[in-house]
Amino acid sequence: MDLVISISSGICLLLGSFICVSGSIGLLRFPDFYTRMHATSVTETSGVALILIGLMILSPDLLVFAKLVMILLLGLLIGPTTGHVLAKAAYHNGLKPKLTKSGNEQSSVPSSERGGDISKS
Amino acid sequence: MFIGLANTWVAILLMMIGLYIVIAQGNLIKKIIGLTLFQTSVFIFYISMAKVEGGTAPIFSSDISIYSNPLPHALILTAIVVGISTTALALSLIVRIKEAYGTIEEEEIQGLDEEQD
Amino acid sequence: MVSQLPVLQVILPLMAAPLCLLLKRSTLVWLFCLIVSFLSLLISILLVQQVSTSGPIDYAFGGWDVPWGIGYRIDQLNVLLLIVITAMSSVVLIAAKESIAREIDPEKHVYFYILYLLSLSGMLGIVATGDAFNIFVFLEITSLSVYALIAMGRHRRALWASYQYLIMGTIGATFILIGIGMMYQMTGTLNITDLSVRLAELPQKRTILTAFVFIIVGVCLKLALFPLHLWLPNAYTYAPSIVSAFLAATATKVAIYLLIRFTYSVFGPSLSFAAIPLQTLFMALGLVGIFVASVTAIYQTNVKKLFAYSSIAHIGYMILGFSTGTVAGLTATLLHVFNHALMKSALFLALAAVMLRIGSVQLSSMQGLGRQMPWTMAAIVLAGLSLIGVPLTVGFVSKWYLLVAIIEQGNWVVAGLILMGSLLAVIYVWRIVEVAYFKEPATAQKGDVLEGAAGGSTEAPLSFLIPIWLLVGANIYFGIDTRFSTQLAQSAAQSLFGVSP
Amino acid sequence: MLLKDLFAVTMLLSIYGLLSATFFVAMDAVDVAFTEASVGAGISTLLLLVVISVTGRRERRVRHKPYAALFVVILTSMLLVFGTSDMPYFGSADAPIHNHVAPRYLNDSMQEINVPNIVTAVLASYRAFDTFGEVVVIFTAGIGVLALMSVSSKALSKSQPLNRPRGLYEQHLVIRIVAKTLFPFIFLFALYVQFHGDFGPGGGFQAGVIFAAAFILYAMLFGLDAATKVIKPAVIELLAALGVLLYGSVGIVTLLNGGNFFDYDYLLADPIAGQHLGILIIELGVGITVTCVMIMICFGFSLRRRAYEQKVAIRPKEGAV
Repeated sequence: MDLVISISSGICLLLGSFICVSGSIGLLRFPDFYTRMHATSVTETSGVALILIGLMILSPDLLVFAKLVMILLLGLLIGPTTGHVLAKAAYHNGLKPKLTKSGNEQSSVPSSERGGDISKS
Repeated sequence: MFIGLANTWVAILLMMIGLYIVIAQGNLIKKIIGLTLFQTSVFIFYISMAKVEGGTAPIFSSDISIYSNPLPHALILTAIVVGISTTALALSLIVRIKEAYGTIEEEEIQGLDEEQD
Repeated sequence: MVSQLPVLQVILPLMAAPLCLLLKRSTLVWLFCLIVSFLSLLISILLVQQVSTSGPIDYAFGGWDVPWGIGYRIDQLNVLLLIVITAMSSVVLIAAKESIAREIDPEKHVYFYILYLLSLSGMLGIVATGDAFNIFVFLEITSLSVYALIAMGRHRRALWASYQYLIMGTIGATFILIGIGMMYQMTGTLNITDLSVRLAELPQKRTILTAFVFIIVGVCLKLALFPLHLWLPNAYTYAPSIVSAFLAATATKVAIYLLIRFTYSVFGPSLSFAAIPLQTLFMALGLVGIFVASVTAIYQTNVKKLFAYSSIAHIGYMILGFSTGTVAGLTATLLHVFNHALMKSALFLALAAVMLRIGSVQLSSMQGLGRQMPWTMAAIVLAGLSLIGVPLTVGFVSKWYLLVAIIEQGNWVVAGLILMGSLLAVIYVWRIVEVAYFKEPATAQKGDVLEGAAGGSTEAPLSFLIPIWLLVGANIYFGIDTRFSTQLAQSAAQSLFGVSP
Repeated sequence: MLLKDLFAVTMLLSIYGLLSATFFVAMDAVDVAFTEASVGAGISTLLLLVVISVTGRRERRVRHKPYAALFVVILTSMLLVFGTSDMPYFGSADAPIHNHVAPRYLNDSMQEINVPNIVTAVLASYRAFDTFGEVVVIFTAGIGVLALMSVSSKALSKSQPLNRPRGLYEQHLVIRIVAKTLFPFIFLFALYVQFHGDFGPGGGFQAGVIFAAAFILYAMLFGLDAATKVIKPAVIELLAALGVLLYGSVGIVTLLNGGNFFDYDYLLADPIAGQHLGILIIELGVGITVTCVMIMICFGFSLRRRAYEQKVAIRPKEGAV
């Protein structure tokens, strides 16, 4: 029985950490703000969720299990919201997504405007 | 000798970075950030002093015998609160300086003062 | 209840501060603060008697005996400082109501009194405690409330002065924290008496020396000793007048107490004076401090800044007494702590009265004030004389003891330099006297500035004259009958050297 | 030096705060990690962001005088390196601090105070006066910020509430819904941390900060006026003072019962129950004060920001020196 537990939790942990690694690689490689933000917020929510599930399988008693469930629910609720708010704030601050490959004419708005005061958002 | 004192080297390094920022930087907010860095390095110095090899957090449970030293933890709780209070007061001073002088750069403030003399 | 006095000394103002927030009106809060301040003065007088009769008092918090819990240890040295702090705060508070009514917005009066009480209880906490980390906590309470008090000054430079003081003060306090951390790491205890025992028997000395240097640098930053004094002139000049009076009389004295306590009680004279040439270093710094500060004081146009620089000079005198390392030298320092507080508070309170009446303390605007405000200017002249060290005043007594201590050590050069320092003091006091009495008042164009109280009397109100002349009277009285102050300083110095008084 | 954008610098500081919190967990200092995360990474970043929104993100002129700084830094680092040469090694069990004062806390605190979390026992009973000093430090900072930041009532009345476009609040619909669902859990978690301080990591400070964080989140999302309607600033000031008085009154009660200050054995007939009661009330006093002071500071900053943005006459008339 514990063989099954250790294997399944191992798989979950490995998968979760792989997703997190891929998210950070995405953060470095993607061209502009929105794609980077997409990479991190998606992987952050799912990666953490998988790691938590892996831990839940390993958890010795009910109290630890309940706490992990709480953290999982919280993570699932907050992850996407932060992604949403970040994108909205960037968009309202006038950061246009880079649509074309060359990305020169629609590149991000001249930096002077982008550096606007936060209080505007 | 070197590995055994690794924790102190790290604390010294952070201390010197913090002190450098406080003295070299002209922007008032960066000075405060340097001060926070300087104080956090002192916390790291205290807490790394308290760690015992193989000891766990000082929360009593029947099966564990070796614990880390609880006294520095209590001292550092006080020091963190002192640090945040100083930061809060310093930031309110910065806001008032921005209103009164219109700038938060050390040079410009000194310039405005000399002008007035 | 008598055995609980050490705790009540600190707890009374500490608990009174939040209580002020509950009484809304500022006159009620002022009266409450006055009562609390005089009560703590009464407690410190009782403590003096208790200590002189039955020797040092020990008090363990929470019933845990000393190295495990926090312990208070009140001996002759603490008591001298407690008396000075509580007396100065009570006298300065008398004039507070009128002075801040003009200098601070009405909404902020209650906050002013709360911060004043907190800085008072912080200073009492530093002086009374026997636990190293507790010194750091109460040092932070005093510093934070003083930063806020200075920043409430009317002029915008008060903010900049307070910011600079905050940066320097926090670096100093963190240096002290590093020093305490190193001492704790080598000995495992935080109590001062326990520390001195365990530090003495430690074989390896390097970490202890570094801890000592860090603490001394941190304390010198708070002390505004010569090279580290840059924050003091602006802080005292642009703060509200009542705050500069209170700070001038007590803030640097607490730092002197810390210096003496750490060198004598924690590290022991053998380590602190032998290992590093502390004596010659402090003697040099003291002398240079006296001359540089006095010379800059002469060129100041703002009278408050002038007296701030003269404070730095007088700290130089105290450090000189300390640097001799003998009982006589230490007695001279402690005596000067007592006398300097009297001198400086009288001067700064008189300046508060001048600020109240003519709204500025610039030398140019004080022309011919001798006739408009006869009592206040007379007080300034008398306190100025005592600053110089004219016989029959307090200044003379402490300079005398300092000279005796220095001559006992045989270096006449330093004694000569001290006398020269006093001559410089004559010059900057004379500048004020000359402006106040011999220049005819330039009231032609500034007629409205002299808005007098009811009935056009331009003299300072009674609530100023009583404390000012109380202090000037004390200046004279303790200049003649020096028994009380010297006996106190003597027993404190001897207790530090282990000589039974 | 490189970053002229203060906003990025604040974010880096917040990440640094979180990293130091994880370091403290690695060093078995769970209480300290909790406080560092909530205070060091949370509140100080928040305050810095509010100040940056007033003073602007760009650092105008990078003045960089390295010589004085280098001199001081090199001097102190040489002194420190010299000082560390005979310090006990990292983690060595025979260091002086592990066998002089600390063993009594580790061995006897269960018999004397019967609180599993020994750090709370040290904090609240052995060295209760330190924590009292600490609560007064927080209270001083709150009053200091109020003294500097409080906008005079007539200036406040002149500054009409920020007429943010109605749409702006509507736009934040998603986060408002999510925040509304989260508020009860944040408060519940804060209370759990407050009263769980004896058994696991937690206590008055962390609980106070979490409690205040919920209110500040509410103020950020639903506007300052809605928040001041929920908790009036005058009430907050009073509660902060009451928190400190509650803490001090425990000491005075022990004084009147005949023990020394903060000697909880005199609180109740049975000493152990007295210790528990004393620690509970003290943590409560700390929690109340920290919550109110954090709210006071944040509201003080944002009220000041609104008055500053609307150029309301808030600066006292320039007095001559």
